[in-house]
Amino acid sequence: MDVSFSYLNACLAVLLAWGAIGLAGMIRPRSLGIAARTLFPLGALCGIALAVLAVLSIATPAERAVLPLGLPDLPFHVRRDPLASVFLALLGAASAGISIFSTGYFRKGEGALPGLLCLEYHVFLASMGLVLLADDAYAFMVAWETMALSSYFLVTTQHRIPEIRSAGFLYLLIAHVGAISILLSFGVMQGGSWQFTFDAMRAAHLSPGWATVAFGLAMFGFGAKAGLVPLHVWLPEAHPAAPSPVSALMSGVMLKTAVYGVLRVSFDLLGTPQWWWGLVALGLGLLSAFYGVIFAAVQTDMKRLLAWSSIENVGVIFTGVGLTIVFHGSGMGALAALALIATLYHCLNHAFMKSVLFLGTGSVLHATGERNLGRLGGLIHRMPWVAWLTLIGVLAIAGLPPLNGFVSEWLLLQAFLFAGDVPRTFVNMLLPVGAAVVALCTALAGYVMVKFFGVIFLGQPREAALAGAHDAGLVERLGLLWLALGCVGLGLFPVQVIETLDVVARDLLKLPAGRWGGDWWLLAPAAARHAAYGPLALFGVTLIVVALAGLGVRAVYRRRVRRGPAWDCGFVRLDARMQDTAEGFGQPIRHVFEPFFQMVRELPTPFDFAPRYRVTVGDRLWTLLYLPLGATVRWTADRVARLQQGRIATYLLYSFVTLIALLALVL
Amino acid sequence: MEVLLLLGSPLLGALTLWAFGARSWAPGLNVLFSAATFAAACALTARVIASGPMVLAREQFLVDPFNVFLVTLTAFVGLTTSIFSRPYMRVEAEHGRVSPGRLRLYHSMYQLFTATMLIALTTNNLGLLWVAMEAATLSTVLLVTLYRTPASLEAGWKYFILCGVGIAQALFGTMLLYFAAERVLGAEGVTALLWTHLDAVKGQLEPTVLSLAFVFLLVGYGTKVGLAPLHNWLPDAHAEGPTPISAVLSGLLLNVAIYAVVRCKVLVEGSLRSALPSQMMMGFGLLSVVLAAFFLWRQRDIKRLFAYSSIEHMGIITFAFGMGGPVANFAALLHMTVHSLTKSAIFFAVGHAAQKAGSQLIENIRGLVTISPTIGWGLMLGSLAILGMPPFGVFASEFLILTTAMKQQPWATPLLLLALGVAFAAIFGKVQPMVFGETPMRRLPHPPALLPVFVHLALVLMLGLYVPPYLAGWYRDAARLIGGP
Amino acid sequence: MSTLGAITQLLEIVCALLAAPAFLGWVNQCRAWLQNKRAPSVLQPYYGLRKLFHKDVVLAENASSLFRLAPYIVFGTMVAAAAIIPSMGTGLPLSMAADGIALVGLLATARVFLSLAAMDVGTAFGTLGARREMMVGFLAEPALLMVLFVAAMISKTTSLPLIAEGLTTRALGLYPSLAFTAVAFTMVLLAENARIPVDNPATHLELTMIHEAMLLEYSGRHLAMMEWAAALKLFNYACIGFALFIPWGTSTEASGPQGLLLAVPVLFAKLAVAGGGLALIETLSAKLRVFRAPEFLATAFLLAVLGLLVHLLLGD
Amino acid sequence: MSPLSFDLQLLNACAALLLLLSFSMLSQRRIVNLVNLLALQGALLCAATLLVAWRTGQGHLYLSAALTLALKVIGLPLLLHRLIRRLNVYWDAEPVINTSGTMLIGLLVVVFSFGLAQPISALASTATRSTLGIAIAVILLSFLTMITRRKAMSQVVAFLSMENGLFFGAMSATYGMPMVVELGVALDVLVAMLVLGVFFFQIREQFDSLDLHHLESLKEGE
Repeated sequence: MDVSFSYLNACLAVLLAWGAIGLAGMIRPRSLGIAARTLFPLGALCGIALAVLAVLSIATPAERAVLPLGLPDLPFHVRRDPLASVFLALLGAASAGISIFSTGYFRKGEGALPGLLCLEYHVFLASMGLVLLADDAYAFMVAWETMALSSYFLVTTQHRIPEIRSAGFLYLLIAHVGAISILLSFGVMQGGSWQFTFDAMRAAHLSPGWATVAFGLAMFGFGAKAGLVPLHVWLPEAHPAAPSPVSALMSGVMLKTAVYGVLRVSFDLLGTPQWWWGLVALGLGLLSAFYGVIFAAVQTDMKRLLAWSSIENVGVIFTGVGLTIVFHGSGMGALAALALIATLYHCLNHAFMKSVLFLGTGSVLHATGERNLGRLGGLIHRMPWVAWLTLIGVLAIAGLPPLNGFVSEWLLLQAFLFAGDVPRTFVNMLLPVGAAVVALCTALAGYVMVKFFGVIFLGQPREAALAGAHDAGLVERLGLLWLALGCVGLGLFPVQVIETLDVVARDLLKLPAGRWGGDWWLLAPAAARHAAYGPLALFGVTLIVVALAGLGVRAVYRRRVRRGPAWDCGFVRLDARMQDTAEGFGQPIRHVFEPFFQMVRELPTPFDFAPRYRVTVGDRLWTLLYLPLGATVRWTADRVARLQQGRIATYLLYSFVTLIALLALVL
Repeated sequence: MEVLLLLGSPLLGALTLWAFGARSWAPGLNVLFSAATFAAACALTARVIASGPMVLAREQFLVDPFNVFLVTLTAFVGLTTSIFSRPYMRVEAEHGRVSPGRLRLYHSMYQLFTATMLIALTTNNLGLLWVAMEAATLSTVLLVTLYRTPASLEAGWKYFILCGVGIAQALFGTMLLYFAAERVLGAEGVTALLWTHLDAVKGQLEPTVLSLAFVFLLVGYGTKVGLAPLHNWLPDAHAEGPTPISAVLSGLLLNVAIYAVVRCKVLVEGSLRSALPSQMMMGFGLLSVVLAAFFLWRQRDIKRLFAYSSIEHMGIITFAFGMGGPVANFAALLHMTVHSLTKSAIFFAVGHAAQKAGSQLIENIRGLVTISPTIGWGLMLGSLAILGMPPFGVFASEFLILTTAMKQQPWATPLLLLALGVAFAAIFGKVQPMVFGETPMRRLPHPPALLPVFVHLALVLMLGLYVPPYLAGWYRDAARLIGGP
Repeated sequence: MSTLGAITQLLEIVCALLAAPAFLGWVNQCRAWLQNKRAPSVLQPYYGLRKLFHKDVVLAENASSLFRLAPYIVFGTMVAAAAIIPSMGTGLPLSMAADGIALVGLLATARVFLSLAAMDVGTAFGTLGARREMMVGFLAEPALLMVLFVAAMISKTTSLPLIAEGLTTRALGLYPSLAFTAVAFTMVLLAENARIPVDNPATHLELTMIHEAMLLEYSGRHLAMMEWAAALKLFNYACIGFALFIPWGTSTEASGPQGLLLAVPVLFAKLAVAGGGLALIETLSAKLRVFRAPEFLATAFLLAVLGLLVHLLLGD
Repeated sequence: MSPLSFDLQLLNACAALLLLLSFSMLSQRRIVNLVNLLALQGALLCAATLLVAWRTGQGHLYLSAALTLALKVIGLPLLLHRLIRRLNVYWDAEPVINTSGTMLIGLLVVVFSFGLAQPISALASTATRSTLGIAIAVILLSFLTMITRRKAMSQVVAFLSMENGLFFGAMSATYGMPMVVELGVALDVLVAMLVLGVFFFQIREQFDSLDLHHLESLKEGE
């Protein structure tokens, strides 16, 4: 192995450092001082280093190396190319913020030992990095499953709670089944060469049928990890169960590895994807986006709400992937690049915004010990830092300009809009409907986020205990700040980001090198005539107007500001319970999209002195798909168990019949 | 010389312990003999590394790449199990579950069992192989019934009868093989059962006879492997015996049986030049995997659970050997190694867990990680390893097997996917609450010595990330030897 | 950036700021006439604003700084939106920086801040209003986006001035897709600006109100900003409608200063007609139950998507 | 077809008798008789071995015959008789399938095994090759007997009868196995019997009976 400097080696060194930091935590596993206060900042430094390395290396050509690990004929191959660099940058930058936050977050006496947490956390990070760098099926699978395993242990940190255990179980089960599917996909792709390196897979020529099988298996496996509907059921369980920094990592970063996997398989390993695969990805993506967002709207648990929102965003990302495949398969290179850029951009965005939000909920959880939206409220007074930083994430994920969420949405809609020339009429008709669904989902995301922020931070505290809530500590704020700044930066300087992503897209889609058009401040995918977006200018104008208005009004009208009780509309007693609950806020969505939900209502009787209306919203897919599946397995198991009767004569009969049958077969 | 030491040490051990097995230092002696055996195995290995395969003692013994690592593995797991059994059996004796007399039987039979397995592995004579296999059954029957509970007697009886009958079929198969070989190798019958000679002339052996012989051999030794539907003795025997015995039964004896099947398969396939033996093995393998996965679902007894898991893994190995070819054979050999290491490690952890809980029922074992992190993590990691989670070695072999299957036998992969999924749900769904969660059990004052568990797991982990070159070389040579379509 | 462009830009902003309350007043006047009532003056909204600006602000005890900031943000976004809609001329320098999609995004920002501010005090009405506003928004926003999409597809650009230009230069004719979207747009306009049938700006009946419920806690200059912003919003929507469906008469780079001079009266004429039309619709229709509002908006959304499909099918 | 020599005729007669014995074991329900039949089977096996030894002049077959005599004609039956007396089990319960049904299946099994032996016999060079089919039939019939029995003791007897069949098969196909193997097998059988003896006492101690339905508690299905 060559040890001279290369970006690849440097990245590997960072991953190694993460591993070492994790192990260092086990030296004194009970010491919070070492594990949390010393090692996590180190991990954050590594994250920053990784992000810097990855960003610097994006435009450089691919590098590869072979590690002295792995199977005898299949040592670990690693390769860094532009696509990997993008995701490495995402991993490094997002994890840096999360690690800083974790420094202050983990406390004594919460579930597992700090040292163990430190180990699992850093192994999780390192394995995600290795997933991105792996260049053979074995290394990929090892990293992939290590990632699942370490995150499983992180999810079950508080394993004494039965719900968390079952969430972890469901998570690992679906992850494992998905992993087997990915593995089988690799089995197809190696194409009889018995070489499991990605190079061999690139060189293998598959018949269209086999290529489709490979894509289908990969889609299933990665979709299970990404939480695509209908494989999403684990996600709203597992993500909330984990400690908040881990939820942030899982939602913000881990889901993106699945996106990376799909991109890697369909564009790199399979060569040229067939266009109609894109429709599959597109359909699943749209379904997930829609399904995720309407379920997010009716959640009452803040972390669960965010988890459903992750499903939505993954759906949007897969919509982009689908578009890319459709365009690429139809030979429309420029549009494919645009769609791919939108996809990658949304991956980056979601990493930052979702991390901010999850970390924000983590701070709230710490301050109040409460995850239920129905018991929160008014925290903006107690926790201004967390509230305002979270607000940035909220606005970003709702897709509002000038923050980052809007940029990727804008790019995606542009890709949809210019799709009119796909040489297939049917697809042409279908795509606008897709754009409509994306638009609907974005609007619904706004709804969800207003609910999220409004119920937690605004209004009056719904419980007396909230008065004692305290703001997040300094390091936690720092972590949040880092990520929120990421949201702002990605929102205000899209051109710089996109120029880099363009390199990646061209590399991945094998398009001729070219330059991204437009000025440094103006985002214009095709030509400024068609569409352009300059967030800096827009933001600047708005800011100036706001400032002018504010200053002007203050300068001219110097009337007093008095404080008084809120107007009670003639009611005598206006208390916090009269505010909308989370259930109440979700009511319109429940009403409009009723067929999608499985609702159990608990109506109070008129004679109840403390009436409480309760509604639980269940996932119809769970009852329609998973419960029957479980029942079938149980039914089969019961039937199979009858074979084992306990009677020795029966067993002998089995042997006898087997013997006779085989002999008859041979004769 | 090394072979003599290898076989002599456990035989001598059996005799010695028959005499002194009830003494307080007998467990130590047991460890000592196992260590001597292991040392001999190491020496043998060193010699094979230095000078290659060899045939010894008037061609009655054979050491080639296929069995040398199995010998070392057997000796190694034998040693670690004896280390584990020392504190384990002491606690059992304290609880009054075994009398000193039975401890004598236990120690002596333990050594004898090791000896028979080693003979079965090293012998070149297919007849002796049969004799050793039968002897292995007999020596373990009494170990299975060590506790003399009704359930253990029942298990022992089923074990005895089913394996006895099964292995009788194998004898008939061996006889048919001899019959076919005699026609080629001459009537004197001195060499006609020697595997090396048979292998040399396998192309001339009569296909009709060999195909019949293979059916008998497969059904016979397959019973010992635990292939469905011949597996019925296995869960009972594994669950009711003392845990160290479960560990060696699952980890070693099944390997030896599958070794016997594969040795025979090589000859038959060479003669038949058809895919019939392969197809039979694949069929048995798949059936075992699928049935075992569903059986796992209903288990309430922890040792039974892992016994069924052994059936599942034997099914995978058989399936892989059935597919044949360098990759699948390689994977199957690797799987044999890692399965035996992992499964014995699990049984060690399970043994301690059941001892602490005072019950083998899964519902009575809760929150192990709270009362003893080592047992809890040992069981958790072991289960994850056996379920094929990387970076453990089981994953490495399953990786190769599944990818090969996807290419060569795509029809089988949906079944494998189903079975692995169901098995994962079943085992992990039961292990998780045992390891995690609240517990009614008291926290242990002292951490139990679980060195063997973690040594095994470390080895399995290593095999997932790095296979030593000479080991890989043996696997490759053996895979070539086993051949396949 | 040409001088003419800069002048147009400034003129548009100033015009919007000044004319928006008047437009609101005009609509109210028309409605009163149509309902056989004595009409208030067109200038009534100005009086209202002036009065409000001169009053003390009474803040709820619970109000946070978000509550005080929101009026300015809402106002600012509305002004920014006005700056990118080609109400008079198409040579707007700022419209380079924000196209139709960004416009929808701006409007959404305003809505989100309005709703958040409404939730801030924590009264039953505020949250109720916020919830209903978001309910209206989540359907109106994609519908508006789809309307823009149709126009964008026809003229192959999402930039509003270019759309307007493109549509001006096209031959006059019947465009079924535009007809669909025009209906959809009108419905969105009604819903978004809290007009009948979705909301009634004239009442404070808690069972039905949306927009007013959110403003319940505002007073003094904050309320003034909010009211002004609401007027701006109506004005903006009207101008979007003009740009998309009756773009004739707006000045272009080519038409020079004369064009701009001509464009001002044309705009006022359009506004006068549109205000009358709006008042007519409001008079003729009845207020819907709040829970029927989603159906109303879903129809709008559907119509917009249909327009899109019709465009793709017929290719016009 | 030339008439067979006398010794071969004798041998064939032995084989036929063996088959008959297997059938009678299949139908026999008295355990004492079953053991006697087993001893008789052993004796016939011994006689057949002697015949072959005499005919082929192979020394080790004499030894094999002696082993059979010692172990299967005298040793094991004696042991079993003692056990029967000690454990007081004389009758097996009603068989799982009724006797005529079992016989019918047995008949089918015999036809099947003759068919099975056909290709092998055609290849064999030994004079005794025609009896191979009978050996297979004995093995399978003993198997069937084991399946249909409900008492541990009768199962064991059937198991031993299966061993006899194996030996007979080995002899008729190849004039016996190599000496090492035969010795090993004999040792195994002996040990197996000892183990079984121990077993019987343990089972009886636990269950007060050798009835197999006590041994049906370890199972999966309900």
